[in-house]
Amino acid sequence: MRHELMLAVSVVVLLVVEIFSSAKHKTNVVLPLSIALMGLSMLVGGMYPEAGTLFGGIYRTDALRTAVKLVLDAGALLVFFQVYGWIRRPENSDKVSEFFILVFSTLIGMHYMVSAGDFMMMYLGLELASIPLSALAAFDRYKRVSAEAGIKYILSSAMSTAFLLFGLSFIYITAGTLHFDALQAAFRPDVLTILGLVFFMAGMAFKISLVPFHLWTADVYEGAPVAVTAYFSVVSKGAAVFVLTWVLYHVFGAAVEQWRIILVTLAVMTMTVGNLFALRQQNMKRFLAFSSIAQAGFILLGMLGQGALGMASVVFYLLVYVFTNIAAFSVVAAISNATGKENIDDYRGLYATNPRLTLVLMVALFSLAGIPPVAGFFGKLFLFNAAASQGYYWLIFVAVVNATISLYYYLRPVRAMFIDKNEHPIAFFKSDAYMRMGLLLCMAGIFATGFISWFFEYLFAVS
Amino acid sequence: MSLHEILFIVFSTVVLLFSLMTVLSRRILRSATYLLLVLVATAGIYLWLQYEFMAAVQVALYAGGIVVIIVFSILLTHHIHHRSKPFPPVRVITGLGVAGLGAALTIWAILQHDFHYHEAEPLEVNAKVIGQHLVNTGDGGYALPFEVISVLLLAVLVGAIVVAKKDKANEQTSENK
Amino acid sequence: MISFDYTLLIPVLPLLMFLTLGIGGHRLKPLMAGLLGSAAMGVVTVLSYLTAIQYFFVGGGMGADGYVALIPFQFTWLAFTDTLRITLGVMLDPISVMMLVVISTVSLMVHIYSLGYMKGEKGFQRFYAFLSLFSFSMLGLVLATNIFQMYIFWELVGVSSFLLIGFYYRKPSAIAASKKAFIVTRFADFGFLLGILILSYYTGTFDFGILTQPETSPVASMAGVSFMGLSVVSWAMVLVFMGGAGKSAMFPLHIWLPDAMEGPTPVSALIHAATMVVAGVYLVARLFVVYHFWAADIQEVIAWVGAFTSLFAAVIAITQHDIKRVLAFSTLSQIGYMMLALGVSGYGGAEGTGYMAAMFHLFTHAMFKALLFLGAGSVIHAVHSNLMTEMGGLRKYMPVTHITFLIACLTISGVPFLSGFFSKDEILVAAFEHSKVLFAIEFLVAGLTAFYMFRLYFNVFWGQERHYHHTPHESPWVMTVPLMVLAFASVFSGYLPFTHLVSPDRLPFEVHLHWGIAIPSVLIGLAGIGLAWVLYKRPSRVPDRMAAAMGGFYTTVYHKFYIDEVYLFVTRRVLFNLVSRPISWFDRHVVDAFMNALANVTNGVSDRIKGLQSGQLQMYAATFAAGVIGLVLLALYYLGSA
Amino acid sequence: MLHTIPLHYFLIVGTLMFFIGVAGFIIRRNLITILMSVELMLNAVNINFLAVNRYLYPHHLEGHFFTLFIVAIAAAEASIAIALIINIYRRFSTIDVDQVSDMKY
Amino acid sequence: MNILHFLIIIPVLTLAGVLTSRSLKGVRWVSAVGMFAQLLVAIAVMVTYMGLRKGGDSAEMVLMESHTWFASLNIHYTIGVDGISSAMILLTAIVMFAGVFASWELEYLQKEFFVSLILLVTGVYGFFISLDLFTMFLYYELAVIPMYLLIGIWGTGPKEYSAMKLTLMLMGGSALLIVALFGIFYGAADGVHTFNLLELGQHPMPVEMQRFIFPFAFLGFGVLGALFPFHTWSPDGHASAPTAVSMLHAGVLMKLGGFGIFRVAMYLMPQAAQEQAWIFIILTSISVVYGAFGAIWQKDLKFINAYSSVSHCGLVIFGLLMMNRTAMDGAILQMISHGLMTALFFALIGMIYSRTHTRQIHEMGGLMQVIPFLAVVYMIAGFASLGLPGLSGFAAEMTIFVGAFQHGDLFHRVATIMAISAIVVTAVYILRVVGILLLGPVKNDHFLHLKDATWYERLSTLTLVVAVAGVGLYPQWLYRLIYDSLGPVAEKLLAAL
Repeated sequence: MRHELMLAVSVVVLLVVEIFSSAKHKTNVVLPLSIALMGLSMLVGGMYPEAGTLFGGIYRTDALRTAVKLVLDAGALLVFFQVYGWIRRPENSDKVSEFFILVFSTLIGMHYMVSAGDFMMMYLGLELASIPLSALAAFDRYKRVSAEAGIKYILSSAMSTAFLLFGLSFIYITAGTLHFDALQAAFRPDVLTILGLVFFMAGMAFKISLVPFHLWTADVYEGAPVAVTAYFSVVSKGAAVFVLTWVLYHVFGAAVEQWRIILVTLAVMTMTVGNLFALRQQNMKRFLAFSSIAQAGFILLGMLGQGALGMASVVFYLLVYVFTNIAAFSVVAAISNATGKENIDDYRGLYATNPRLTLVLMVALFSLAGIPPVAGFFGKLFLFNAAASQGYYWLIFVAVVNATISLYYYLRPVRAMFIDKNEHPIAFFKSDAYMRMGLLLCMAGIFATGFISWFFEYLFAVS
Repeated sequence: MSLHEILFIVFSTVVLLFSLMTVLSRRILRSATYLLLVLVATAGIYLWLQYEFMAAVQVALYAGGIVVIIVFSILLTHHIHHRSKPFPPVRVITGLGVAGLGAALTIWAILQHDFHYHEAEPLEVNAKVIGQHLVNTGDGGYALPFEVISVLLLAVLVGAIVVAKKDKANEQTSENK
Repeated sequence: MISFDYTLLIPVLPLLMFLTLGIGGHRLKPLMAGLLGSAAMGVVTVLSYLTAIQYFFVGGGMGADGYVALIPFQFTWLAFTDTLRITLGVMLDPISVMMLVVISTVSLMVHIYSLGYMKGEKGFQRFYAFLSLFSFSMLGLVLATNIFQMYIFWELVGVSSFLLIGFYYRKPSAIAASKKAFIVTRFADFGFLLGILILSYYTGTFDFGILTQPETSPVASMAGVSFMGLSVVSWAMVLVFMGGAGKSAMFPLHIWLPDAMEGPTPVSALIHAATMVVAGVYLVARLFVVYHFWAADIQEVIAWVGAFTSLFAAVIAITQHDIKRVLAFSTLSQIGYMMLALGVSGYGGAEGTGYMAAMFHLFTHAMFKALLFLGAGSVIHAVHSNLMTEMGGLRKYMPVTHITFLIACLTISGVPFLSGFFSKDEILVAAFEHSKVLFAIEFLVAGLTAFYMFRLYFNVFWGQERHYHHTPHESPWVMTVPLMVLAFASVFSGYLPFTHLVSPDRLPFEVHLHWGIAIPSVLIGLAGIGLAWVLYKRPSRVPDRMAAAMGGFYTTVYHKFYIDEVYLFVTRRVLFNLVSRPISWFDRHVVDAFMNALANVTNGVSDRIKGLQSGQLQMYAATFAAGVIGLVLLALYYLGSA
Repeated sequence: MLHTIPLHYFLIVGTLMFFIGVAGFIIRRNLITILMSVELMLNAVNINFLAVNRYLYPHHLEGHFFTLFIVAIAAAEASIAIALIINIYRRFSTIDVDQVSDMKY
Repeated sequence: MNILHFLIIIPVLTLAGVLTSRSLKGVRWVSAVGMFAQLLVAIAVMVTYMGLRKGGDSAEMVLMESHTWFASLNIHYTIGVDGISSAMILLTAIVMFAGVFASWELEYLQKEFFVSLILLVTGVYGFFISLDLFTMFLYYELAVIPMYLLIGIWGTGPKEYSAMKLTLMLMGGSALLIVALFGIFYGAADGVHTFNLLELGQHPMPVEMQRFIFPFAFLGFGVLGALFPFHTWSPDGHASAPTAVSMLHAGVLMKLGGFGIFRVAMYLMPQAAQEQAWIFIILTSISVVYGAFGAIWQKDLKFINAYSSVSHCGLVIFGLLMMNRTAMDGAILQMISHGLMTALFFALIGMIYSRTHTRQIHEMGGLMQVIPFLAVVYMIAGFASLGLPGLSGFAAEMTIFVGAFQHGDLFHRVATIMAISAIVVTAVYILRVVGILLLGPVKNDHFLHLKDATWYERLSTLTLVVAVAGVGLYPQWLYRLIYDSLGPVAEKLLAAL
């Protein structure tokens, strides 16, 4: 609980600062403050993880949940590192603290979602995590695309939530309660409850952007500011993934046969469709959007594993994914901030002018593609391992074929940067210190989380 | 047929009929009015179920709150006599098809289900009980969700400000784009 | 017991010389390199003669039961299994010792001769390096203790031949010829290798010693196994013979030999007349016991192939104008003789005459054919042309060449008391005893041989004197001395007591000159010479008219029965155009295109489904709802089936 | 008294209302109408929860409170959606959703 | 410290050295010294191995060492070698050493080139010493990216296309391998879940599982081994790759395929291997002949060599599929032999190309006159390729053929004869190239002024020539070395019959 409280305190602190600080150079105050607050929250919340329940069981915490929260916090923190160039622009000067307040609030929502002990808390967390996000998506409100992203997100999110609730209303029938523990004992698969379960899963699938519930993803990712997109793709998705996994394992265990076939179907569709769309994208953000859809399909493979193995693989992948995807988005953000260019073709010949950035992007893309020695390789293999432990060899085959296709498009930016010739490549520019710091952290994470087995072992132990 | 049954039939008929009209009316202000009727009729159903507090909330928050801001926004964005264009037939077919199929499937599932009604005497639901629940931090208490809602409302407030705030510098230029 | 340990030096010296000249040759003066190579070959020759004397005449090779196979040296080169092992070693038995003498003699002569013939040529050192390589390979081949060693050196010989034929590597025709020689023999070796593999599979050994024991050979154990109506021994042996036929240029694998004359003439003398081309004969002789006892049908085939080739080549030789080609076809014809002799030979005592005669003829043929080639080389050296039509009346200018050449012609024609007479007579005898038809063919060939040889002789040394750019003159002594040495050998090698030295069962036996056969054959030889005298001694139009009278037949023969064209058709049209090209096309346009198509289809699908992402919120919702319904149905289906 | 009307009826009413909302979401092109359709869907959920609560588990109030929170959140959601719609109107000068599709494919 | 660690440490140190070098000269020399040190280590590994064997160590693998990595997934970092791996390591070291000198005169982004190249080779070493399938696979995949960049950046011709094709097809292959990897992990008998090869060997999979997994493992490695019809990356990829990469790829990386089939697929799934061998025998014997015929029609030197590699590597897998010690021994000899000679070929092609700026054989001719050293070495390589005794190809091919002939049935016979017939076709295409390229008159006057090999080119090629001749002249020691290590696999295959 101290974790959430600390975040809430952060919101208050930011509000106070917003009220009392002068308009000039607000960024230089608020950004380091936010980073510090986030770091403090992680420290306070992450130290000595304990297990227990509060409020009659609707709030529960344990080492695994703490770990997941830390992963989410780390994602948010890394996003903070990349916003400097964007948030300090004149048009954003009047809403600097608002950005951080909204991020902190959504993070609180996700924490509650992760710590939920019943569906109501989960629902509240979910909404707290997604409603302010629509405001974040529309943050660049002077841009048409940003406004479009905001409205598309809020409306489709509302609809998906309606479906989720509609499903829950049927699940409620079986047990008369929405407490996870009580529900687990009472849950029996029959026609109505399975129907409810599917509706519920569809609602969650929307948040994780699984095909065919993914259609909002690309538009919103493209329209939203880069930092927000990074936040969407990693943190928001991560929380939903964890909750869905946990709920499926620990609440709907009795319907394992049914949700598995659904997961398999979703996995196949998600990987394939995500890849097919990613193939043809020109805009880096849209490209990464479809890539993240495909990645979600891989995560489903991990979910198919049972017990600690599945859970640990999924959370480990989320951890890896945080570093990897934010690294990629950071580079996109750096380039977008410096030049406003976001298309793959604009990146041609970039290695000649900005070698370090390109190397970071390359490593990140390889990690996404699952190429050793970076962490993505381990993450992906462990997901496959989880699926294999249940005998899903054909599914793994489909997945690895998709991974091969994905390599094709992940190599496209690499090719543009390293191989293609360009008369007028993007000129050299110097990223700000925050950005460099963030990229450094991402790189460290991408390499360390893979090679150092401690991360996975710890997650496995607490799962 | 008892009064109860008649009431139920009336309420549900109103709900369904005006729901349909909300969706199908081409005059948006009428839609909003129908929605209001639907919400009020829903409150009736809550009353029928003896959840008076919920009915009150429904009328106050939904009918009184949401519909009002919807109407405001309509007034902001439409001419009064605006009549929307006819719906594209493909979309109507898709919408009705999907919705019909979904409804049929769900109703079939509901009919499949064998409900075991609980014969116990229902709990008295009044403002006091509800208030006690809302501040209770123990088993069956809703203090935490209540707090979460407050954070949510704060966030929504900030979010709405972010979205609605008038830009000083860029407003003029970007609007003409 | 006499030690034969020094025989190891016989192949090793040329090898060292090859490495020395090959790696460091270009730093040496050309003459130095030549002398070095010749000196090494001289030592080898001495050692070979020493071996022969010790083996045959001092009694080093004579055991209780005739000559024995001695193995003074051997080591395991590659042991596939416990029994199947390739050893490299030196095996001395009558035929290998005899071959040592042949090879070292001819090789030495060629080495010396080339000092003059190749003087001033670019790549002189390279030439000697290749000669050494060839000598090494050939010596290794004949000394082989097992069939795989033989195969190894067989290949090396092929490569040396390739290198030497293509010595003038700037000349496209030389390149083509070398390629052709290598590929045709390689094709034959494919059969040889299969034969070896079949043989070794059934017998479990490569070793000649074990294979050729008439009583205990494991080949006997495979006699019962048959495949497609032919016993596997026959299969194996026919395949092995295919290898032999390739190297020995038997019909229909003979096509490379005439072209091989693109190489320098000394090379033709060494490789394509005296030594390498008889490797096939040597191979059959090596495995004679196996052929005779377990593959008699194949032995018959060998006889007929030999006979046919000898006739076929002789007929072609009559029409050729290039003197080296005439000699080449003559070689074919003579090797046909040897094959025939092996084919008709029996086993034991006088039955083994054919075998003995083949070896005998091999020996004498090496001498006189080398002489003929070197003589021809001498002429070419003087005239700078290969064509008879550009020669004539050379006897005045080149007396030594003329005389030695005449001796060789007489020898090959079987004029009595020269070496050719004896060896050919034995072959005819053996053929006569075996089959009258074969005898008749060979009898005819004897006449043809005399005719075309003297046609050549008269055309070159008599006939019409041509206009020469430079007045032809006799070759230097380094070239004429080898001619004289070989002439000496041609005359007298017939008196070697071959029946005492070589026989299939390695026991000496006695045969006497069969006058009933010798006299007619001498007569027909003389007739051939006479005809040539009449037609070619003086310039005359008669041959042309005769050729014209024959018409199509003459043209066909002149074009070597169009066999080359058939091959060309098969390789160029069928293999290249109908196999290789379609494969290449298939690879690019089907296999590879399939892989590319996978990518294109993926991209195509990607393009087709882009409409799903329409940007319209309602369609997103519709998809969402439809997706939910679909999943519900799926889950319910599984619920129902569970 | 309650059981004169079986629970099915409520659920069916809820379901029909929900899918009318779905149909509206798909068919309508006006952003505000779409928002109204969402409200219909949420309302349907509420009917379900309350009916089930009353019929099957009258001795506690989980469904009831869930409904309460749903209503609260729906209000928050609606308000921010309206803000966004007005924002759209400012950018696009229309709230026809068909026009609001700059991003596609 | 286990000497095997140096096989990874030295490349990593070299990598660091290259990255910190400031001058082009520094980059070159650090790479050269590093790879020379690596060659010494490889020799030391070989010597150590032979010493241990002589000392009576009869363990399946020697120099073993194991560290737990991911304990919960039972992933370990386990290393060890047997005769076959130490031979392959030596091969890699030789090819790489030659490769550094072959890329001495690179003109563009030298530092990045050497970094990628060394990264690539690190993966190869790791693959050969790994006994844990997971780390083995990790090292295997490590090669993918440097490969893409190496071809894409420093390649020639349609390099982007080729690089992409090669990368994707090889990734497709490893897609199959991943399935096999987990199939093996979860399929082992007695509920043992391990990636350790030796442990897996002791708990053989049930036959049904083997039947399912074997094709994945086999084809997965087969793609890398250029098995028909999955070979088409090879012509394009090799044609576009820069010299050293072609050398390393054709010389060593393609061998990973054969090695993997042997070490993983056949060792762990002997029953399935026996059952399904016939399918793959058909494919490989097609491969052998098909590649050879394909090479005849090509006009680009690298294409010729690529098709020739298809043929020769087909023979490797063919030999393995014959499943007796002799043939398998031959197959591994063939890997080494082909590795050396194809590296030599590619080195020469690169050197010729750098002079003539064309690889079309018809545009060249008479090179023997202008660059005799390179021409002679090319000829030697050609002879090795067509199986001339005394050079490595002969011993390898003959061993395969003798081994293959131990099968008496008609099917094996026909396949074997088909494979053997390739020696004739090989002669045709090799001599064709030699004839057009090296011999005959000089076709282009510009070529008359070409310079013959420089010292580093001589060093590069002679290293390989010596190795080719060494293997060819006395194959017995290598044969024995391999033979002794074949035992475990051969026995399993025999028992599976």
